[in-house]
Amino acid sequence: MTPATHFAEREHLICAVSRVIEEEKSYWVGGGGEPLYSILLAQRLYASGVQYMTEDGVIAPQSMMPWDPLMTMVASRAGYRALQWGTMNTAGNFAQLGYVDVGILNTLQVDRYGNINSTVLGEYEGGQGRRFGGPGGADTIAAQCWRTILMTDQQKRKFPERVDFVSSPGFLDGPGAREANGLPPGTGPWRVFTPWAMFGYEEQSCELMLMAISPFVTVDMVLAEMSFEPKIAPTIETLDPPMEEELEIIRTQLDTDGQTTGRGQWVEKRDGKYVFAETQGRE
Amino acid sequence: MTPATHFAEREHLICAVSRVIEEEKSYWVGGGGEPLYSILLAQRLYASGVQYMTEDGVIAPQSMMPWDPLMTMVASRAGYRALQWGTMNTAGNFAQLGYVDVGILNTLQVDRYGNINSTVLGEYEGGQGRRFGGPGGADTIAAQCWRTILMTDQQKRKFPERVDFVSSPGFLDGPGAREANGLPPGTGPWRVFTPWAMFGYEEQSCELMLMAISPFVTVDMVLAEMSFEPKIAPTIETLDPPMEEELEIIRTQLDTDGQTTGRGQWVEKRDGKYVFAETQGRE
Amino acid sequence: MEILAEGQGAYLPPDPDGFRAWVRDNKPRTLVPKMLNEHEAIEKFVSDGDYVAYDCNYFQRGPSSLIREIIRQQKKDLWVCGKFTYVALALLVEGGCATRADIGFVGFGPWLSKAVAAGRLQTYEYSNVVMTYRLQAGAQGLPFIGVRSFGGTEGFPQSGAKLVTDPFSGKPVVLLPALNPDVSIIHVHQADVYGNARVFGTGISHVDCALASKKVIVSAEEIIETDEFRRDPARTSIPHFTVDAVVHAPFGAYPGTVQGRYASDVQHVVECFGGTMRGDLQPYLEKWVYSVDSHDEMLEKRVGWKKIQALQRRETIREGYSI
Amino acid sequence: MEILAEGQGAYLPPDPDGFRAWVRDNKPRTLVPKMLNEHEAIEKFVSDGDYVAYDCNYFQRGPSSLIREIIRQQKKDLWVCGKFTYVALALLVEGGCATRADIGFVGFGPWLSKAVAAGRLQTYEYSNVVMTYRLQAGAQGLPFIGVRSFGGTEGFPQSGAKLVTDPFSGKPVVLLPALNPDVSIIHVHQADVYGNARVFGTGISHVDCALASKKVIVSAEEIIETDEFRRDPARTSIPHFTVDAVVHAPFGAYPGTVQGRYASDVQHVVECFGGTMRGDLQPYLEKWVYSVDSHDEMLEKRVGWKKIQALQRRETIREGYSI
Repeated sequence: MTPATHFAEREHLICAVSRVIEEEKSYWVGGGGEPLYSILLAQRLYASGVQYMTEDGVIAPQSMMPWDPLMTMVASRAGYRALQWGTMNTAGNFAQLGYVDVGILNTLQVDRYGNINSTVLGEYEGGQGRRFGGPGGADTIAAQCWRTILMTDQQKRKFPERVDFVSSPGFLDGPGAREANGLPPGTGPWRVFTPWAMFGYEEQSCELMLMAISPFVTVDMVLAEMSFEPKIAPTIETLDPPMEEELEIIRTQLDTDGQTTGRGQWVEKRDGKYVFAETQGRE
Repeated sequence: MTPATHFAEREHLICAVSRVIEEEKSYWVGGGGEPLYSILLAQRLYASGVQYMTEDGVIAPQSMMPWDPLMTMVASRAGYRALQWGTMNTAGNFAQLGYVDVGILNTLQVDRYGNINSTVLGEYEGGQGRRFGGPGGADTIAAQCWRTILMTDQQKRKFPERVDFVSSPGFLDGPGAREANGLPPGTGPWRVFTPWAMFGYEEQSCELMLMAISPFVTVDMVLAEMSFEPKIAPTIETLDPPMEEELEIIRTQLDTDGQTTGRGQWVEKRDGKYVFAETQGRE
Repeated sequence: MEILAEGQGAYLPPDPDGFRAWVRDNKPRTLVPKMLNEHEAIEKFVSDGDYVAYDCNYFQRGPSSLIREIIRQQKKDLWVCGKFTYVALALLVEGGCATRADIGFVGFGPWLSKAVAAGRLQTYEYSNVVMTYRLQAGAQGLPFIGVRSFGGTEGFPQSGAKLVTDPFSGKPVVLLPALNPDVSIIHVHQADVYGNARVFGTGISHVDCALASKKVIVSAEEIIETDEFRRDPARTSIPHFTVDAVVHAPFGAYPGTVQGRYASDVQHVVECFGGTMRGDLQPYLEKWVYSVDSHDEMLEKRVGWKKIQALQRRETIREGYSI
Repeated sequence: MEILAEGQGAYLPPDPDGFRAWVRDNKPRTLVPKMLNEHEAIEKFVSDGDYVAYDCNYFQRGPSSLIREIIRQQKKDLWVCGKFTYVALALLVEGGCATRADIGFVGFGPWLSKAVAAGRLQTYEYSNVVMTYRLQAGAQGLPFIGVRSFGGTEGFPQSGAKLVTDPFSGKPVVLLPALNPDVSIIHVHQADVYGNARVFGTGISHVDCALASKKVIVSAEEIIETDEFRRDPARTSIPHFTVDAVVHAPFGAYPGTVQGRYASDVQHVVECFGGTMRGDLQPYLEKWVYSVDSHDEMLEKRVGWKKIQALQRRETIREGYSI
């Protein structure tokens, strides 16, 4: 495969997540956007047999491409040639039974313990915060899938010390808190991906840990875009840039008009280095 | 319709029950035998639109006639042209929601409070009693249908003061006991039919009450075949004998070889009175 | 079975006995014709103050024509089951109909922040599956059901859930109160005049909605013979006796899609979604709801035959969406 | 949430966390071929001491060939989920395989009284729906589920149920322990080699059995292509990842019926049922189980082509039993 020389940081994000998707694991993904694009990309390049389900009880579909931004859940092209169709409780039950290995989610905010906010920025009480749509399926995904992968932007306000509202559980207050609140043991946050970095969690403390950065940023740049200091892995890896073959699929099949991936900054290879681009957008 | 002059007492039983079946009520019946024959007979003569369900989640079938004794539940002829097919929990849920007005059941024993035994004759503890198959669906029917109709034989051992084992609930120990044990209020035993008599329950005491007798027995004969003295209604009605039109249906469509209805005693009209017959069996 | 923690949010109290009594007294068991037009159905079966559930949403096989009719009739003080919904709640709030919502997922945007800040909308916090579990318990006639999620979230204190000690294992487990909405509205592919109904493809909680609700309005793309149901009884999603009204509503999910029948209207979706993001839905409501008398008039005057044909043409998949 | 009363019967303790760990470690998520013959499937996936569930029964779309194979392999000390069953438990007890049963409904007769009196069979008392509710809870990964029946019976003290105070209403309600069998065996109309399976018509608890059980063996009248499932995903009863072994077993429910495929063998049913009523099933087991090596040999030597044809001929209804 050929490393790309001009791409959106959100394209890079999708590519990075697609490479940690494993054929032999099962996934629960949202009905559209980056989490879905990541697994669809993985299916096409890295894990052709990988199976995913969506919140409306679509089990292992062969979605019809190209993807249409309005082709969300409960739509024929999204559920096409699935192995089974059910309802939301079909999905919920499989996750609760332990059949779903990995959930992939977007989030508004994520904190030191991997807690997820999709409800409010600012104060919930009093009603003066900026309200969002609520956890949706994320609470179940975050509670019951064995692992969760979060996707978000690398911005200070997205990484607060404590999220403004725990809509869906990370490690809550730390070790043991999930189990004390009735959640199944052995589950929890696994990775957080941003366009700039990949985080994991330190096993003992359950705290967010920087593991890798993108080739167009430094560790300091990443840390500057967080409101707390995460743990740092002994070795910080550098993520591969997107490959041309990946971008081709994203641009022709997944996000054909760039509605999702076109936003944010673009990156280019200049003088042998990946740097933020002067030209934004697809050629 | 023409009153019959020679019939089995069990045929009479089925006819008597069929006449209390109401078109606008819903029923849960066992998959074969007298309870089912009663509603099938009612469908053909008295309540053509009446709908019933069976334990395997068959909702409102148009069963294919003639009935075959092996055509029990989970068989194509029994579930033919139903409005819905589900599972046992489909049936259980509808009953638990209050959608099923009347359950019709056979029982091994019934006592003063309408409790039902289908588990053991004799002592349960120690394992020396004579064991039967257990409640099956009867526990749910007896607990959750608004009313239940029991069918049994008029025999002393079938009407003990207290059943040897409460497999399915009647009024348990009397007023309030069902509710105290988590059963829905406003439900409970409604009628007991034997070939000889029809019983109801006295509302205040929840005790079995003799309401009507068959034209070929006396009240004393009925009481002699009970191990306890039931309440007696102020007026004891006499049940109509079977009609020829009813017997025709039973014999040609429901129990064609007399396997169920042929047992027991036969009755004939002699000198203007219904008496036990000298000739047993169909001509 | 110790209660370890409990939410303080208001919730429709589970009352399985009351629900049973309602069913006993109000639901005919036999095949009774129930065809009404959308106006009659909403007028008769949606009351001010009702707890309302709908399945899917305004863009995805939802009862969109009935939602518009609720707004047109200016129903008041509705409490909305906000599972897997999106702009429908926005429309109901901005139309002055909804004042409370149990939130699984609802469309966000300035309309929501403004409505909450102004006290026009009171929210209680759950999640989508937590809400569909509550409906399942309601559809089984149970007072509650357990769930292995939701504990430890900050939605929990704003809900009706309780964290208790499982009396079998001694471990903590969350209990959810069953939900029996006053009314649910469900859009289906096919129904007969008695209310037997079929949904093809996936859904969110349509069967449980019908079983759990005191009043049920079904809108259907097609009205078919009862005998059609008898030919394939496993395909009956909702049995007649749970249903109170059947509305024949071709394109009833418009501007949303109905799988195997028609695609969603992208232009309309953008217009509607844009209103929620601008926090100004009145022009949308004026154009699509208030200024037309009915769904049929809206289709004729605002959508037109050409677009209807185009939406049907765009939906090209049939597998799994018929018998 | 006070415990008002609790049964004293032994029961398989609910362990949702243990079940999840089993699923994590033992159930492949991808399409893995799982075809085994009946001997291999039972040898590999039924162990002495297992809690065994089957759906339907020996006369009604049950996994009759697999039940006979369990007896042929002389599995020991099985604990049987006795919901909606009949002679199958009798055969398993008289074959020396089953020593415990949770009773919903089982075939009665002298064999049962004798086995209980002699201590060869220990029974615990439930009802059919109470057992299918227990399986539903197991199939949802929950530790328990409520039910509005069973309280006040004399089965209750012989069970694992508890009567508790509903923390929402303050009223008493029965809680049932979830049931996650070690193994379930299910006979279906169609399966693919990976375990995706379809049952047509009604059933008792086949889907919940598959989801609730640690090990699942499916026997199928027909093996079909996976793409057939993809053409009508709503018809998939059981998804592949819950299944451990697929056995191709035409006439696998014999002597019982499979709806839309073949009728039950009346003569055989009478012979088998007669054995239970006489309390002597050894001649039956000798003829139909021990003296043949396999289901195929039984069909060939004991049933014969002429009868097989006749049983197919007698089943004339097709509506609802195919796609």
